[in-house]
Amino acid sequence: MKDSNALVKDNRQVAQDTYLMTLMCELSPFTPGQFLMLRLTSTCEPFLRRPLAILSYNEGAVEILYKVRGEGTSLLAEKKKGEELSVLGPLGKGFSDPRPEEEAVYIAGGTGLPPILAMAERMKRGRLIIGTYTKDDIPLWQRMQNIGGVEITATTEDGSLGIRGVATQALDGLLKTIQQPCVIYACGPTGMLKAAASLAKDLGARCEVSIEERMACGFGVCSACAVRTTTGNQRVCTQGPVFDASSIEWRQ
Amino acid sequence: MKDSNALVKDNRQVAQDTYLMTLMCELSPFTPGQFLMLRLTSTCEPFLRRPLAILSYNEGAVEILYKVRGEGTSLLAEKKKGEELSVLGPLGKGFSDPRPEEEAVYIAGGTGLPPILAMAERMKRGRLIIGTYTKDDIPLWQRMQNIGGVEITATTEDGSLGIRGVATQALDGLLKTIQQPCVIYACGPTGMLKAAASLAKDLGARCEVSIEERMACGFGVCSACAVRTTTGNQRVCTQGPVFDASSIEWRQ
Amino acid sequence: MDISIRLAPGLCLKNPVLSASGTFAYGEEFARIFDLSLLGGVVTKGLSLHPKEGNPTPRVCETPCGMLNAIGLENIGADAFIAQKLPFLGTFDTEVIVNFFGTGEDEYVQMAQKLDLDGVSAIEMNVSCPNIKKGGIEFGKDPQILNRLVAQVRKSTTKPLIVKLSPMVTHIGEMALAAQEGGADALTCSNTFPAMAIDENTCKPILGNITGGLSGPAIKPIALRIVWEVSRQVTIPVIASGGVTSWRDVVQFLLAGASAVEIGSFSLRDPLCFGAIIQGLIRYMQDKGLESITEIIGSLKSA
Amino acid sequence: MDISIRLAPGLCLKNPVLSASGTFAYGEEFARIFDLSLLGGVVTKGLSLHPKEGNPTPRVCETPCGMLNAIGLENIGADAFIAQKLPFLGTFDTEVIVNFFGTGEDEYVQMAQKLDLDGVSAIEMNVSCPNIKKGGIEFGKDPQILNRLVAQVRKSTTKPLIVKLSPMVTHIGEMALAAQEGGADALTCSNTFPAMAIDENTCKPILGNITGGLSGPAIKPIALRIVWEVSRQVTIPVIASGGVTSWRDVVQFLLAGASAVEIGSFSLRDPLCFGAIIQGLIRYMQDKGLESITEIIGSLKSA
Ligand SMILES: Cc1cc2nc3c(=O)[nH]c(=O)nc-3n(C[C@H](O)[C@H](O)[C@H](O)COP(=O)(O)OP(=O)(O)OC[C@H]3O[C@@H](n4cnc5c(N)ncnc54)[C@H](O)[C@@H]3O)c2cc1C
Ligand SMILES: Cc1cc2nc3c(=O)[nH]c(=O)nc-3n(C[C@H](O)[C@H](O)[C@H](O)COP(=O)(O)OP(=O)(O)OC[C@H]3O[C@@H](n4cnc5c(N)ncnc54)[C@H](O)[C@@H]3O)c2cc1C
Ligand SMILES: Cc1cc2nc3c(=O)[nH]c(=O)nc-3n(C[C@H](O)[C@H](O)[C@H](O)COP(=O)(O)O)c2cc1C
Ligand SMILES: Cc1cc2nc3c(=O)[nH]c(=O)nc-3n(C[C@H](O)[C@H](O)[C@H](O)COP(=O)(O)O)c2cc1C
Ligand code: FES
Ligand code: FES
Repeated sequence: MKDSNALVKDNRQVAQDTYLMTLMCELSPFTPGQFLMLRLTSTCEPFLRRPLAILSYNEGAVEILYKVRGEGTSLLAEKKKGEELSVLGPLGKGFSDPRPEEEAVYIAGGTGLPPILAMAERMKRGRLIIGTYTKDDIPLWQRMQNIGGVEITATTEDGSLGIRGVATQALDGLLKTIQQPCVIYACGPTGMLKAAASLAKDLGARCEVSIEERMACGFGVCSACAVRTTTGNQRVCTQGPVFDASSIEWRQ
Repeated sequence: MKDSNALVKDNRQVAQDTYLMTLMCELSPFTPGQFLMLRLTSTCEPFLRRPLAILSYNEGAVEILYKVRGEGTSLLAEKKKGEELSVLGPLGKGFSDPRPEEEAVYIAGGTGLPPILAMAERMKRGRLIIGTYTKDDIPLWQRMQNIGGVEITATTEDGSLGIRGVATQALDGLLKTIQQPCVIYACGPTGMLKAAASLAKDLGARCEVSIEERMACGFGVCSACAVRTTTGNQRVCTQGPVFDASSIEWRQ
Repeated sequence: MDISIRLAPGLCLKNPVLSASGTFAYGEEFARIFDLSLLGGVVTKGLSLHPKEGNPTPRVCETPCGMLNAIGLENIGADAFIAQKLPFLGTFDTEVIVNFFGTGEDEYVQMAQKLDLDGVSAIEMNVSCPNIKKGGIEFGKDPQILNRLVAQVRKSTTKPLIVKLSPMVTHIGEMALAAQEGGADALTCSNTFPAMAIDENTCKPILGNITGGLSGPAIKPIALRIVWEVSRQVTIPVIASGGVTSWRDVVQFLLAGASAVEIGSFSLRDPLCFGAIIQGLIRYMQDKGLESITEIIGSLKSA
Repeated sequence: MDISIRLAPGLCLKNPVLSASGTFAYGEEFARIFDLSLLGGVVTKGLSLHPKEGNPTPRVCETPCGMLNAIGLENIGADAFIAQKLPFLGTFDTEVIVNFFGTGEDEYVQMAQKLDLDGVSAIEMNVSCPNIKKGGIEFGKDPQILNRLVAQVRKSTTKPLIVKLSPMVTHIGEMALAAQEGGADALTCSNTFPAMAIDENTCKPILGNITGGLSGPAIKPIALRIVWEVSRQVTIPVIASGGVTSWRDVVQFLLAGASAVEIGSFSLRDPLCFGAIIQGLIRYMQDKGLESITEIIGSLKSA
């Protein structure tokens, strides 16, 4: 972890409310699933940094892919080339590599795509399911197609692209077709993670989930980001955000 | 008074810590001494607007001349062409014109220059004294020379330009040389205004001073900007900032 | 859609958005930039029996997401208000809520009597003032003193009586109940927080009065908690005050239990905010399919 | 130039800048990014006799120039701290101040006894916790209860005892005196302000715990007033806590009467702030030609 000044190199809309930003800064090597804490202004408003997953890092250029939700991400979307941001990271624990004998299945819902795509781009093998509400919500569609060795399936709830329905239905179908041992990598809404965890359990497959929780510090000092696990509370920011799905005690 | 969106057209340094900004917005005609309240950000930080005198207004272009003092003026100095600001104004009461028989004497200290220069540029007659600590603190020196009909005197405390000393010493000297009735227009530190008022009184000359006070609203509703006068408290923002010097009850 | 709200017998606001005391003077300046009739009501600058000069300057200063003020309750006095300002306010189709204070029980009572006039819709008592007889402790800081004061004022007026509480107390619920039992028709929660600012260069306080009251968005989270706590303890309506800047804030305060909302400091920064906030509130109700604003009030769901 | 400050017999800080409880965990994470020896002292997360799980999430939320937290005092418990964390903190050349709390007088006393150890420089009592025996009223909200609690703890330890006050009380000076008379060596002014946040879309509180504590720059003006008020009433040193973000804030708190300053929320945003703040303070003293930090403390001039 390091606190660096990053320069915005590029910031462009790539889907409905979704932007891809390239920042120039020196990071240590990252594992997909790891994230950054971004400080958006030099005044104290907004006060907290925002956690965003690392999509890629290459020769001083880090990519983040984010959806505009509130004040922070709106400010981020307004940043122009040449503006400065402070960046803390890489933070947290990322995904573990699939074992040689395992088929990798990646599943992303909504804003869960960045760490999943990072993982698929790193491994260059396996199958990726991306689920959104509609076609316009899917960013970087062409780029996904271009990952050699990864088969892409889209699901949309309105049926405007790929399979009509939710991503976990497609996951269920896909898993039935795979003969060898699987490892599932999931990031997205809690309901999706829970469903993926349950499918994996039924199948006896490994499943790693990347969990989102409100954070204040992102480096383990404030206890904001607790998640209940079979071994008690863990910190999403340092002991996660990636957890073995079987260790999570899902809420409700 | 109107709340308008203004676009920054130009923003450049013109002296030590001092900037000239041109904003594009529609204002009603102004009287020198009147001011604007500028909102610097779209977030609530900094919270209050900042009062700045109108230097000029011409066909949708308004000029302000400001010195960087704290957070607000620092933010202002960082604004780039094309950025937006919200502008409330013109506010307050400006200087009254000199009577035909009166010789106009303008005196400005430090950041008091904008309303004084605006007045000199409007009247195009009289004599202007600008006092600063050193030569590098004087903005728009060439522009002042170019006002036809106005004689310019500079005083600097370190003697690096014009007369060594403070502006009111020069005023004293100047007044002694003028035979006809005078009206003095003053803006600057309280000590300077008080001294100018006292010289005017001795001479039986009219003197109008533009007073600075911390403001919150700038349009008369919060009572922040009280100044003691012979007729009780007055509001600098609506009943001033220009007052007849003889009505002010100077502090200390 | 019905966005009107009844605060007391004879006091019905056409919408829940009010100005706040001390940031709206007596309405004349704002009337030059928008039609005051769009407001649920106007709350005037706090008045006393005699004109008051207020504190030495500087009287305001900026703080992170907020401001301090130590105006010192400067006002033109009740008589001048009644003669010069009240008739003008009467020309608008809005409720006129007159804020007032006193330095002793007597002055509060006399003010209430004086303001028992046509054209005054309600009176709002500011109790964040020191009780000189009781050695300077604020009326708003002791439940017994407050209860007694409210009861005296209640007897002295036929107008709806709103009591504006001081927030900086150990048990705000006790103060609220004391005011309710004294006969208040509604409560305003709440006034500014005692605070201060220092200039590290001059090594002096920034305000002429040394301390001042903190207001603005900075205090909104505390004001929201106070409204939520108080509205669950009293049966009378609560008016929120503290840091409102948007229709979102208005909805949040209504959810917490407020029946109306005052906008103070933010209207110094953005004098045209009132109309936009009322429009935003209407749009919110349309989006949520709500028929009446009363459906929002106190309807906070559990976490 | 001397920037060290003596807070109590046996407690001397090399400089007046401390971490705050709950924003520094037990020091390990920060130790990875800077040398803790540069700090005047480390204040640990609040500890209890047994480990505590804390509140449901969300536990934090952002507010204008500040944040709310409702962590619910999650901690690893005294034994685990002593075994696993204290030895590590002992490897730095800085004072180790252990923050703790209890749900009853017994637990406070037992904690004080347990922490009477080598390697603990001082203990900081958090009294913003409900006293279950007294029907849930916070220890920090009643001067008698506070005085008794402090006196009990005082008897149970040989360590310097710092009492951290709750700010949301009617008479903070009374609370401060109650703690001093109970035997506190120093006071921390103060903890967070009870507050809340609501999501107007879901109509629910944002925090799992409904309410939380407000901290950050938003509260600085109130904290500054509290430090000023308290330090003029007590004879023991005051440690400031609330909204510090810069060396300017540190100087302002010292001028108001604080002897040291804790930096909490801002270090979540800017974990490397400590060094810069200490450097800024040194530069300020050079510019003003000051020899000793004690020349600043309480030296506020009149307005
Ligand atoms: C480890 C981690 C990695 C993330 N990676 C990405 C990413 O790559 N791309 C992306 O678009 N988003 C990502 N998020 C979510 C992102 O952090 C939030 O969308 C963002 O903080 C919202 O900020 P805001 O100011 O726009 O919204 P706010 O106005 O603060 O809140 C809007 C909504 O966003 C959600 N939110 C707010 N703060 C957080 C938070 N700290 N963590 C999670 N959710 C929050 C809440 O549901 C809230 O209702 C990640 C979150 C975590 C914890
Ligand atoms: C009617 C009027 C017209 C003005 N015109 C000009 C102008 O044309 N050019 C110019 O450079 N300055 C002008 N000023 C002063 C200018 O408003 C302040 O310098 C500015 O507000 C400081 O803001 P800041 O955030 O940079 O400083 P802050 O950090 O807020 O404060 C820095 C210092 O500036 C002074 N200051 C702060 N706020 C005010 C205020 N509202 N009024 C007066 N002084 C303040 C204080 O002495 C303070 O110590 C004018 C002031 C008034 C009242
Ligand atoms: C400049 C100023 C003057 C005020 N004067 C009064 C007053 O005279 N009487 C009163 O009851 N409250 C007064 N207040 C408090 C406001 O009415 C309001 O309760 C407080 O500012 C919190 O709301 P806000 O955050 O929306 O400003 C004043 C506030 C400000 C900022
Ligand atoms: C996330 C968080 C956790 C906290 N935990 C504790 C705690 O365990 N014990 C305590 O006495 N104070 C706790 N506090 C209060 C801080 O120590 C500090 O007094 C307060 O936040 C005000 O200072 P600040 O504005 O610098 O953060 C906590 C604050 C935060 C933000
Ligand atoms: S966000 Fe602070 S501990 Fe995880
Ligand atoms: S600044 Fe508000 S009345 Fe003058």
